[in-house]
Amino acid sequence: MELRFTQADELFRAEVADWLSANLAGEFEKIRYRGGPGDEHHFVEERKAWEQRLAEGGWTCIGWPEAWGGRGASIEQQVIFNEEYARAGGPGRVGHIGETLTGPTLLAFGTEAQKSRYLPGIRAGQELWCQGYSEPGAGSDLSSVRTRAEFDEASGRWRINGQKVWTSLAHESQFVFVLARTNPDEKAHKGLGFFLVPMDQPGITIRPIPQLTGTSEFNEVFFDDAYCDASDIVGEPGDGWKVAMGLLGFERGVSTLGQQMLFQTELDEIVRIAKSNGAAQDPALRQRIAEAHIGLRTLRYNSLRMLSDNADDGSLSRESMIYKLAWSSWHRNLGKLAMDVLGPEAELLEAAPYELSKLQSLFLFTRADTIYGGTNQIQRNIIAERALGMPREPRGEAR
Amino acid sequence: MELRFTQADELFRAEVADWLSANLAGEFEKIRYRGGPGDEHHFVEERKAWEQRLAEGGWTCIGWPEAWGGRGASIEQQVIFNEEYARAGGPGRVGHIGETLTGPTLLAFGTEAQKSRYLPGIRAGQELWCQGYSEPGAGSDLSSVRTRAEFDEASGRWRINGQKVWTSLAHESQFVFVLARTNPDEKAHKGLGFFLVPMDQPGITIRPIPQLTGTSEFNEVFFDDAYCDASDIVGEPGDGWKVAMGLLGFERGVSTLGQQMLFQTELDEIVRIAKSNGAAQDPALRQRIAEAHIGLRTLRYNSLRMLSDNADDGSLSRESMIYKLAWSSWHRNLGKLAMDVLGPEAELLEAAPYELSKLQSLFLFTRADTIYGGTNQIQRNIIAERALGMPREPRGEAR
Amino acid sequence: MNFRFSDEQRMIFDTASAFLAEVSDSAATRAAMASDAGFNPDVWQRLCNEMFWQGLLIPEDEGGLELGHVEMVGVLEKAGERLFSAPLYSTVLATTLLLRMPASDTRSALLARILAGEQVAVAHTRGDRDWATGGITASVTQDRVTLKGSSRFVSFGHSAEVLLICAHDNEQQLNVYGLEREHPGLCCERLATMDQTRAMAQLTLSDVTVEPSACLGTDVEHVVEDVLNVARILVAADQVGGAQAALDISVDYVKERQQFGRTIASYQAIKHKAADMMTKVEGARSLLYYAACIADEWRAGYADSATLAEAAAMVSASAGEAYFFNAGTGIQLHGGVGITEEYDIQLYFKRARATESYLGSPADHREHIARLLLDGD
Amino acid sequence: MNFRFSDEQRMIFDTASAFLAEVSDSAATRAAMASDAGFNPDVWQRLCNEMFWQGLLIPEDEGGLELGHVEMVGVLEKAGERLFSAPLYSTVLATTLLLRMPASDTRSALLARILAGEQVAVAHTRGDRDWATGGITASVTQDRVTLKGSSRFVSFGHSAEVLLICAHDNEQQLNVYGLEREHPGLCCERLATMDQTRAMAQLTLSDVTVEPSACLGTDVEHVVEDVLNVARILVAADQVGGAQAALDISVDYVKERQQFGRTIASYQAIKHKAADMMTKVEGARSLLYYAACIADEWRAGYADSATLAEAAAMVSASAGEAYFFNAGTGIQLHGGVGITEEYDIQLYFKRARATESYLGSPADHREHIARLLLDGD
Repeated sequence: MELRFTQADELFRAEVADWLSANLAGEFEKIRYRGGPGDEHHFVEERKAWEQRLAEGGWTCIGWPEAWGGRGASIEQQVIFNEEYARAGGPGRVGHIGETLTGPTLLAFGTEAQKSRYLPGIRAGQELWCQGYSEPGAGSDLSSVRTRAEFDEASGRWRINGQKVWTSLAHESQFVFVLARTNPDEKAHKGLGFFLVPMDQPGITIRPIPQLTGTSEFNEVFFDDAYCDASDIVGEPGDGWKVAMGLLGFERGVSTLGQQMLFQTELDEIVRIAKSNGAAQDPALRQRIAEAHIGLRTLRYNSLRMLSDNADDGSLSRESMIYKLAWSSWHRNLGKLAMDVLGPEAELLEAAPYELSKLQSLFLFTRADTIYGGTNQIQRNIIAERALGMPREPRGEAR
Repeated sequence: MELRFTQADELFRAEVADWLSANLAGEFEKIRYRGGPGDEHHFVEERKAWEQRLAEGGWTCIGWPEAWGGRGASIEQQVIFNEEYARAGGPGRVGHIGETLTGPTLLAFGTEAQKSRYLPGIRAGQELWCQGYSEPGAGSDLSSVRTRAEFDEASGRWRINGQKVWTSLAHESQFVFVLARTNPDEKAHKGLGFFLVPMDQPGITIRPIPQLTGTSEFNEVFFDDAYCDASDIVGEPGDGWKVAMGLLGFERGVSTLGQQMLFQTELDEIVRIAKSNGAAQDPALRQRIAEAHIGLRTLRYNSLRMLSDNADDGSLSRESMIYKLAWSSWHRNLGKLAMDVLGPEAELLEAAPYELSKLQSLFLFTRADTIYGGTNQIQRNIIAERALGMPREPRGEAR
Repeated sequence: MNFRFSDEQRMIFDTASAFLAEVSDSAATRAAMASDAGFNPDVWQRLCNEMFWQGLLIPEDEGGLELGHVEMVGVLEKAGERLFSAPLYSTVLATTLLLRMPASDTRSALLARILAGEQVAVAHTRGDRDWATGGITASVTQDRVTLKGSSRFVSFGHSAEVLLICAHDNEQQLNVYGLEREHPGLCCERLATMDQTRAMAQLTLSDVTVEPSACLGTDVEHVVEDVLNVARILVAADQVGGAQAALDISVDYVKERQQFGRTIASYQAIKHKAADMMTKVEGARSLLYYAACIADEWRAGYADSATLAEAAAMVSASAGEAYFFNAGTGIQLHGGVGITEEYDIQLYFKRARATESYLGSPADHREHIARLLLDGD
Repeated sequence: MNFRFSDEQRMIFDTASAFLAEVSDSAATRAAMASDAGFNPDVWQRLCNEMFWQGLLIPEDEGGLELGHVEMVGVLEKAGERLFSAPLYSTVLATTLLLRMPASDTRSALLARILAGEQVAVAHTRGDRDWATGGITASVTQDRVTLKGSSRFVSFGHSAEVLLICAHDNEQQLNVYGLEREHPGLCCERLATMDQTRAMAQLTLSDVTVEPSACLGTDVEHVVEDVLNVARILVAADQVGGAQAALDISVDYVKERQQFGRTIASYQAIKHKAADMMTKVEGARSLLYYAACIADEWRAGYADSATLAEAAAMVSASAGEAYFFNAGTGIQLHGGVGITEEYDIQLYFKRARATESYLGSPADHREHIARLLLDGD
């Protein structure tokens, strides 16, 4: 058990920091600290350009094997990259779904042809991806997929019909991965397929979802006779659930460290305000600010445990299972803390009619943190059932 | 909506206060403030004598009809009596189960013969009662009764076999009321009977349950061929559930006001210590002490709503349904607050080997408050199902 | 002792519910939010004509109904349930303040204008963390008074015909002055706020000169404090109503919603959250009715300022937290749709946050109680 | 960077688990509780002979194992899981203090006695709300030192062969003196405490006279502060272990228990409580391992006192609350039997309460963090 990084790792850190300092400047200065959760709709064009700059420098997909353009970076190096990226104020990545979800999925389950077709575009920051998982009314029940994929013998392609929801960056993406039912006679986890679908086609319609923030980070995506090639299914028809579950596993990774650096920026801002507006003298707020600090450090060392453990074997460790519940609850509390530190000022918008301040946006948007990606209730079920071996929830027995 | 009492009520208050001041003195001085929850095993003989003194003064069963020796006191008068009793430091009542449970049950469901046999003894403070509801392993599931009652043709009496648990004051009581299964072929709420059983017989064995406090307020009661007369069943065989549920309704009553006066005494003591040991300067403890104060006042006005509403009709109002959950959670928090106000001193016992201070006893015993009489989990079920109309919990569907 | 509404009171509240159901449904609320003034003037006029709530507290000899705070609180609770967006609270606050000023022709004239449906608002605070009175000063000379400064978070100050200005004079005494909105040098602007259902304004006074007769009361710091404690109770009524509605709409939603093959209302995690919400709101409601009784006792001279302040602090802490808890938990029970603009739960959530920090935070209110309990001899 | 135990460390902890399972089951704990000394001397001797935990932190050149705080914390975590009732923590605390004193023959002799299985305890506090060092004064003259005063909550002070006394001298400097238990004028009495698994003593010194050579270190206030921060981390290890055990035994219980025809482990209300317990303990554990690393860095001179203090405050707040939450919730999950003497969950509950207020409350620790964050320039 060792907290400090090796000298080689520290050299790597310096390299990352130098590159970022040289490149996240000039035209990119204005997108520093932008485009994070709740802010995804801002500076999209600039962030696409930035994605390509990153790619030119060899800083996309650094964890991928060198054969596919990555650096085969160690966990430590990936941690360092994410930390330095966040420390430098690196903007929210528009390519993160491709890099952290599609890529690892294809590396694990894809054919060589799929890898050759899709990995280079992701690696180059040229082809962006969005996800088609949740469906309206299904909420946290990922398996209740009603979107259908049928093999169209005439065209030799898959035809997809249905609707997905909570899709970020749908307008900006070239591709969407879609979980769809290939066998309409099978239910729940069975009879699903995992498809790679181009967005730019007549069969796909995108409708933004207006949110409580007045913005629309999320979209509904409608599939009305949308198509993808016969080869654009990952695995076989029926393998969809296995592929999707593998993909969910990739979500718990090194990006948590970068996320925490953003959280630290938010907490620092709250501390700064507290010191300037008198909230720092309020004993109840002092306790809560200290609690936020302790909580964030808890997340950090929890992640370090998680990453060190993951190096060991593939299974989810206990500290991984609690992570979503822990960070989302922490972040939601931070949003409330921000408001309480601001006091009456918390109500004042940046501008009429409804331009939120960064902290207001944090406050409102963090209410989504405990919902998307599995609500806190679902997370607790998962912890109880998988980590503690308690009985599964009965299905379909309500009265 | 009127907070203040009428002049007539205030005269009644003065009468109560005067009587208590004159009588709760001398030989009874030492039992003031004693015998409450967690302290039931202390001064039992003295408290029995006190019960009879109360009866002589006409201060037992004041809410009963005059025909049965009560005063037919109004809700307001009962509130006043309970408040003044608590204010005077009136000891925990050994007769409370007879007065508040057995009595009202017989008045509602009993035969004239049963009333004549049992009510006078309760009213006189001569015959004490305990309850036989919970069974080992059944917990909050009152209906899973395994104790059996068979009519013994030979003796013409009911023969009872089984085991009850969590029975307070079993050693001191002359009678126990017992929920037992009269029809072994029926399950859950069906086939139950409600019996009035004398304790002093060979078929009954009492075993105290040692608790975390080092004391034993609760007992197990074993029935091995215990008997009661043919006439000692309330209602018919099969009516047991109806009678028992009616009885549970009687528990939510004016005694809550007296209970709150005891709570106030506890809170006052905590405030006194905080002011003397520096805890009053601790901002976090200030918040919690204030919260305790607000919470207790909430209980008070909640009870006043409850009592005023109950005067209206017999059904349980919304504020009644939350009361158990609210007071037990509040009281449990008070126990922890007491310890935190004491700081390190909280650890020091009154005496070796294990004599707890009053506040330590509060701290430990309040952990039972959220369990007995329906755990907080059961209370939340009840609120959700009965007050909010949400679906009932599935039974017996675990895997 | 009787802690229950009379039949007459129940009737008032039923009528209130029916009226609000008609004029303040979701669409009406959203229309009011989107409007410049933050309310629908037609609805306000109907309220004044048909419901006469603006006259509820005003004595009969001034032309009002002379009802009590219990009735007022019950009406505001119903308004809170409906996210009612109108200058009702602001006008009641102004009325309460006016009624504590010495009787005068100016006062009677203002009360008459309120009864006629005009709006009056109160500017009493700079609007910083401690919500203390201040922000405006009065230079008083023999023949005129010059008012200077600014006040924030003036409820419906932008649409009020008359502003009651609390200002400290040369001797640090707090006085109250009545100003017409068009008074030269007075600027009333609506603030852009996160909660759009309770419009707030900023007042700026640059060398406003008024006659001494504009003064409605002098040296009234303690009176204003009492009135602000009544205000806290009025806000708590809104919070209790909102907390109830947040519970109700969330329970309705989860009863409809299916997941994993069951209505999600059948999950214990959901049921227990709902039970906790109900426990919070019923607790706050019990304190609210107590506080309303105390406000009536205070008005009648039976309860002192300290009792009023204690009641206000208790119910503000309790109702503020109950509302925020219920609205926040309500979003969680709604799941994904809870954060969409389409559903109303987020509107309750924003109103909960706004009211929770208005006139002091729950922690501030608890500290008030702590001072009473712990800082004596 | 590698935040994972080595195979060697895992082996140490597995051995610890096995040993503790043998010597510290429920019956052994209850026997220790009921004994005058609060522990079983035979078990202590076995521990010293077979496990050698008393020498774990002692440098090799003094005859110890020279392992780190990570190993020590891991062992204490296992001890906490088992409610281990023995002078382990007290001896480790004394060792840590001794190792920060200047090297001397006296020090080496004491370390040797510890290695041989003798107990040494530290008296550092009056034991009032703020847990500041103090309570004993030292009048220092050329040829002798007179110690006076008392110290409470001295862990296993009644059974220690040697007491390390922290005393302020005439110049308000804090010095450390080593005293034999039999020293005239020194009285060590066990305190009767609510938690009976971690025995505590009161020391009273009435004009105890010692040679100047009994002084192990002078002007060591800052050293003692550092050592107490290490102590907080050691206690947190016990708390994390206890919190884990409270979770484990409660989950085992609810899996067995049937109610309303189902195992109660199948109820979401129960499952979610258990999930919250796990979330608490895993969070505290993450901070614990960080703090253990920092203690090693501090020992090696890489981390300063402020970093150590911050780590100690964070993990104390977190582990203290996690243990209390888990033990309290564990009682609730046990239902009625949770409050009986028969089940162990109540023993964890009492130990949780005792450790939560030992060396500062969670609120105190948070205030320490708040000072770091908020009170700078």
